[in-house]
Amino acid sequence: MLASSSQSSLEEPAFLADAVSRRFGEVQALNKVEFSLRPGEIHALVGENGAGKSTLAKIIAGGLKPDRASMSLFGQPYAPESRRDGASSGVAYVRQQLSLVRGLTVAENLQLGRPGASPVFNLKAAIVEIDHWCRELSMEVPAESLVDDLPLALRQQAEILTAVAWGARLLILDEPSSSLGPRETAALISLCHRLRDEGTPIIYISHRLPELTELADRLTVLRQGEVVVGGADVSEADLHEIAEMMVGDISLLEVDRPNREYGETRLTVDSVAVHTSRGVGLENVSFQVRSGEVLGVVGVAGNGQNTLAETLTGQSQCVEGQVIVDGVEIAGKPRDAISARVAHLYEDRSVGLAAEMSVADNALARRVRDRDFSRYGVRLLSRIRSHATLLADRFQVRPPDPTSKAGSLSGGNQQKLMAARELENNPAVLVAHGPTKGLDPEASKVMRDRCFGVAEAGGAVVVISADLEEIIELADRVIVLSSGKIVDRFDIADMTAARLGTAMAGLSSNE
Amino acid sequence: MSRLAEATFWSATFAGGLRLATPLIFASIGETFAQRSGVLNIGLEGYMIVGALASLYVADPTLTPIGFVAGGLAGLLLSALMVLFSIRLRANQVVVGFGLTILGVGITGFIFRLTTSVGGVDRQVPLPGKINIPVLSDIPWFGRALFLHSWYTWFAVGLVPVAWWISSRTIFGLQVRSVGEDPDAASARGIDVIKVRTHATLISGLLGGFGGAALMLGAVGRFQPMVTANRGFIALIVLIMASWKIWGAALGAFVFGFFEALSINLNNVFVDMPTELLEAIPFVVALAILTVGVRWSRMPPALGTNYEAIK
Amino acid sequence: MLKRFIVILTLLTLVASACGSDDGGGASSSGSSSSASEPTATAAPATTEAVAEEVVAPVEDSIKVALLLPGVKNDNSFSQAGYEGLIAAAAADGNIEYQVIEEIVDPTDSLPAIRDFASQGYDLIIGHGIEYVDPIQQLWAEFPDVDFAMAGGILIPGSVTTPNVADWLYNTQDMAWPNGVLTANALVGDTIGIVGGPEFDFVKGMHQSYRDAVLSVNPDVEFLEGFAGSFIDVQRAAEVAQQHIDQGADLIYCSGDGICIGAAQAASAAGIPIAVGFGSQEQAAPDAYLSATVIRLDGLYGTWFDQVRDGSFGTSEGELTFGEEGYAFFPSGIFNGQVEVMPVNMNATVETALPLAELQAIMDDFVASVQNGEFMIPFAG
Amino acid sequence: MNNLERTQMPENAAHPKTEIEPVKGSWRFRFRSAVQPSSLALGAAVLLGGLLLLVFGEDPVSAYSAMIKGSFGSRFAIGETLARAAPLALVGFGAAVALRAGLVSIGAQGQVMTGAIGALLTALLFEDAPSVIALPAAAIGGAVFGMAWVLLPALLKAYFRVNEILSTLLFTEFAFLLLKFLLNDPLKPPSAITPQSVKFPANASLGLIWGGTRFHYGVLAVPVACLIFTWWIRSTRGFEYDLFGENPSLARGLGISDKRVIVNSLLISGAAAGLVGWIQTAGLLNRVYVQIAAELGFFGLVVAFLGGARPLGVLAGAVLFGALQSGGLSMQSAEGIPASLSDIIQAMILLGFSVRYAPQIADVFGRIASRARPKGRTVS
Repeated sequence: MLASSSQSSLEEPAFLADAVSRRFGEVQALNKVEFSLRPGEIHALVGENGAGKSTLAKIIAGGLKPDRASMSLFGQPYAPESRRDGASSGVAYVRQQLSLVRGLTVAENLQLGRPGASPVFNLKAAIVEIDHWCRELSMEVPAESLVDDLPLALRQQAEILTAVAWGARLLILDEPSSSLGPRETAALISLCHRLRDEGTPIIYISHRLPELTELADRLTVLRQGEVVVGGADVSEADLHEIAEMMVGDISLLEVDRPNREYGETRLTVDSVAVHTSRGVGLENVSFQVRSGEVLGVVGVAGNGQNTLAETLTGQSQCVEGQVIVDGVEIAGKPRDAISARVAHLYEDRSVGLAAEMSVADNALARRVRDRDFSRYGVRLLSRIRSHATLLADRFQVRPPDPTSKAGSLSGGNQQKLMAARELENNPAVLVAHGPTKGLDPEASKVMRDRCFGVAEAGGAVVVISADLEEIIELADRVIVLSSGKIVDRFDIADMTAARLGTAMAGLSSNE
Repeated sequence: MSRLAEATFWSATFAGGLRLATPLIFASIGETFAQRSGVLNIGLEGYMIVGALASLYVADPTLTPIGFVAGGLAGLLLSALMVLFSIRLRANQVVVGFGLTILGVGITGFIFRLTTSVGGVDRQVPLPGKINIPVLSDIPWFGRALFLHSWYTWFAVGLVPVAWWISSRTIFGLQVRSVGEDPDAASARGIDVIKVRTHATLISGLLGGFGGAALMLGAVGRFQPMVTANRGFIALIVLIMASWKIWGAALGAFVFGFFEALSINLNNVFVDMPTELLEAIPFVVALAILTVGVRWSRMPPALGTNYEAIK
Repeated sequence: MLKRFIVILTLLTLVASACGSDDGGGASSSGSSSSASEPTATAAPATTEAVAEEVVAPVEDSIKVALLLPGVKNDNSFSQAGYEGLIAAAAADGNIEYQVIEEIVDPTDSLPAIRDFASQGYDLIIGHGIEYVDPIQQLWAEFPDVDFAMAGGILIPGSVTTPNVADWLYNTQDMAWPNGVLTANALVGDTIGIVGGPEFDFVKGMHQSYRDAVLSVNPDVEFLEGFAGSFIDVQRAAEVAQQHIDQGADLIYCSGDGICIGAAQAASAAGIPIAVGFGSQEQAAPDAYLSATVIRLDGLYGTWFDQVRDGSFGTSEGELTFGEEGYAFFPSGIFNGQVEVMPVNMNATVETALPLAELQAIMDDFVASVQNGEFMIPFAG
Repeated sequence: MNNLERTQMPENAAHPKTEIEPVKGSWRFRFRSAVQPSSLALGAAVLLGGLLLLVFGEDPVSAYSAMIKGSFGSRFAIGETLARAAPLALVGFGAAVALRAGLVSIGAQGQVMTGAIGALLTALLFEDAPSVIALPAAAIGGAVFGMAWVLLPALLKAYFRVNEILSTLLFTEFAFLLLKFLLNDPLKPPSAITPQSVKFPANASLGLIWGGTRFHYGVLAVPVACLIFTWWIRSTRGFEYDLFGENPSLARGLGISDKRVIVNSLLISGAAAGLVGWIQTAGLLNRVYVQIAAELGFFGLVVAFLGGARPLGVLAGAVLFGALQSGGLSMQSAEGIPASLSDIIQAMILLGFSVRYAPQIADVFGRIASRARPKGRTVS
């Protein structure tokens, strides 16, 4: 355990939170978290997905109310009622999902919703102000461009600029670098330093440890809603130890792993490059998955996982390379993937299911043209219903009422329903994207068993997940994805929490 | 053919275009506000016709501005129903828009019927005199055509920069555009989406009413059922051509007016050409602009969607 | 609670209105004139047996008449002519019960409306407009006891008149020619702007007659012509007139309808005279309006009332007869007083080539020459 | 409701906040939530209309009784209501197919016009052919011309993302101008002086089912279309289109081509509107007039919305508006109440329904239909 920074500062903390707790249903997202921020420091908040970082950030920004907390801001008691309330107290929260209105220019966004702005929008003054801050912070944000037309890094700068210009006394940056390249990240870091030097303390939320060494002054590690490292000095910390702390002590031995024989290669991904306008593309990605094998794809969300899933299921087209399933190329056509029996558990159930349609319709969506369920192009409703009932029984979907709307099922049952649709005919390849995301332990177990089941039946399974526990439990091998590239790959037996954490945090690269 | 070479032909066509565009300018600018806030306001024709009737019935021959204001208020009143049904109660915008058009046409027809009698003297206002801009209207060839118009036209033309200013140089204008672009982001920035949409829709009602009033008081002078002759729908088309820009809407309205005037005059040039062909010109232009301009045309992404504030 | 109350109330209203239908129906027809004045003369005696039955049948002399108008009854124009004709004829008759239905333009609506009247026991149904020809052609056989009067059936191929269908048509040339004579004499300058509604053949025909008339007086006149595209787009009609004025028109002739109001005002603003095809525009432009033609239908309607009473409807003598079945056709023109040239507006202040009184004298002479057969207004085709 | 709400969404729209409705519930609950608001809407509109009548010195009771008599009070009235409901239902079915796929076409108005032109031209082409050939040929002609009129907007939508609401509005204007042109000259009988076409050839005309009414054989297209629409909803392809309307991303993931869905569903809606042009010409009017489309296209779309884009819902909506229109007309002819007042009442009913419309109503009808099994008594 690292030495917690108990040395009391002479300065009054810029922000102090004491015993912050918040519960979401069953999950204790934050448990008596303490957090302090000194004036003029960058305080990194790290932890794996679901550790409670964003929850804490939202509470500080006023967007979420804690169950219990006592907070103070610059010495004053602080209990914001809303984001707006927080903003007027000087707390600016810059999210991953930016809050700039994309159809307006930067200058317009600067003034939109600005507390105390005059009702007249003075474009010149806004441009001058933006130029001022650009000079001050060494940014190059074009004031009169539509936000939509700006690259992501500039959008982020624009958002930070807006926050600073609005008079933020405290800045929260939530995973600001997750979709930035190295150059943009460097620019961001120097921007943060400048802000700090101007006297604006920053809470910086990130997975990426290497940048923290350059960036942050102190760091706090959260795990499962609790502080495991509180305010350690970054210069003194061992980052590898930190990485391990983030992941926590996972016992690999506890996993009861069925012994499987691997068969021939069923899925080949050969130096694939994909460009996409939505999110991160892929570059030179190659791997193979054999029959009976489970490949885990890990990485911080937003590093090309979506694109990978779409490429494997034929929804994205490769610019280079090819995806081959059982000798057949999936050339960017979903139909190819379906006929090659590639199954897809969507990451987002609202995409993977038609919520307004019935359970029966959802269960059959993949096989709608199947001769068994239609005659002369007419769907045989009773057969479709009994098919759904059968599947619901097999996959334990509750309630097993084929006529109720899919959207009316609980999250776990929706997931089971999606699995039922995708897995019913022993797929050749299963692309499982976050298969247990947001599920309770019992439902999670069912889903994991399903994935194993596919492997046992001779299928090749690709599990894409940010949940390390899940990866450890499921995968035989792991590849680590960062910015659309494979940065590390190893057998599960070689995996240590440190190695995984390190790879994910982008600390080292074996390739 | 020789007519085409005459300057008066073109100056008269220009002037006519501006006159015909006057009601359209009001209506399409108002609709720009509504649509940029995400409200697809098909009831524009309804706003215009109630505006036309109210302006005539309130107008005192000596004080037509009062009638003009009354026209605007009548449009505003009808648009309040759009606010109630579509924005507050979240009913389908297209259905409510049609409903309001039918309602507007019905109400005006009904009131007109009740208040007029055969053989009696109909309500009528004299058309306004032309405002002469001293030096400019004396310019040979074009002066008379371009600078000799009623105050309604001047008002419409003068409204354009004002509306542009409001739309792009006031916080309200920014708010309107932001809630049509991305209501969630706008809401995150502390904008009350419902309120802004309400205001934008009421503006479209007011300006739609003004459009009807300008048509009635500025060009027609006496009411007839359906007197607006689908100009509300034309204003909708103008807006597409304009890519939801204020200046574009004004320009689009003028283009429509110009081609309408041109088709009137070309009738004397190409005597044998069917008028329908000439009448189709502005619509063909609109389709061409719509198709070519779709690349850089930016439709408000939230147009036509209803918004429900989340607590 | 309140909700339930409203629902119940509504249902009650519906039920009540469904039950109480019969008493509500016939009683309140809008303009029944119940004056008991004696009909001036019993019309021509019955000639055929079939007709004789009908004469015996009526309990009283009162007849029910329905009039369908394509526009509103105060449109200052065609529809108003029909309405005024009915009012005047009914007042003269003294024993007519009538119902008027306006704005029936849509052919989907006109047939059921006519049928509605026929089955309600109306004796005479007048379709004041060419749009009613087809429905009447479809219905007359089904309602042999009802008499139908249509307008312009002669222009629709295949139309017939029968013992219960008569046809009426006004001569467009009679509507246009007098204005041509008048304005040719009043014109100061050499250009006349013509404003029309939709570019229909009968509108174009009127314009041709008008031009012919003007040229017969003054062969040097030039014309500008434009159309509003419909009978409702007043703004565009005004613009057409304005365009003509801007391009040098010295006088405006508007063949149309209510749309002429805009043209009249434009002429007035420009200080040039205007003459109108249908109905007066004196109110719109007291200083510029010269004259108009109107249709006077009371005489025709009076004839029909009498024919309905004595059973000679549809077959009465003295009318043109077409084809094998016999065509009961009533042309309207200046010759029979059904097209009337309105007196020249003596209050006009615009400049005219001849003084207003002189123009009036010319028109009087012209009308007299048509009525006594000296001059036959040519058909413009 | 959510489904339809989403159809309003432009491609890249922000997440709409849709109303959360209870999915499950007892029959009683469904009945309450569906019938009560709609009867309230109807009731409120009727009361307001009655008030308006009273204020202007008309007798609401006799006015409404005339309305009811004119819509259901006699054989003729019923035939009339059905003949008016038929085109609305047909347009509604077509619009519903597009709506279910997430597309709002308001161009049915223009497609009815071109459909009428197409039917007439085809019928003229087959003037000498036997009815067996001429009649279906005219129907096909109508449908093809209706489809032709939506083809370009559909392609523009599929390939260039040109908003279909606006492009179809433009095409309606074009159709109107084309119609005016054709009726003023090429298609006009030589002697006619107002725009109208020559008579529809008798060999391709649709006769009357009930003599003395206007209940013509063209109305039979509605049950046929209803069956086809029901089949469509039941069919595998219809399912794919629904899926696209409901969840485009999933549909793409399952290999459903968005271009094909967009073009085909708009073509189907165009064909339905074109058929309306055909039945109005061949069955009802026997000629093409400038007002041939009246406001069928717009009301048809409204009916599709109100009917929740489901067969029985669309049918119910069409009958409601058919009854309102024929009843409104007899309110005029029997009581001398101006057409505009019946417009006002129609508009108020429309607004009332717009708030809480459709899917629930259709649900209830569906449920009633499935529950009303014959139990030894005849159901009229």
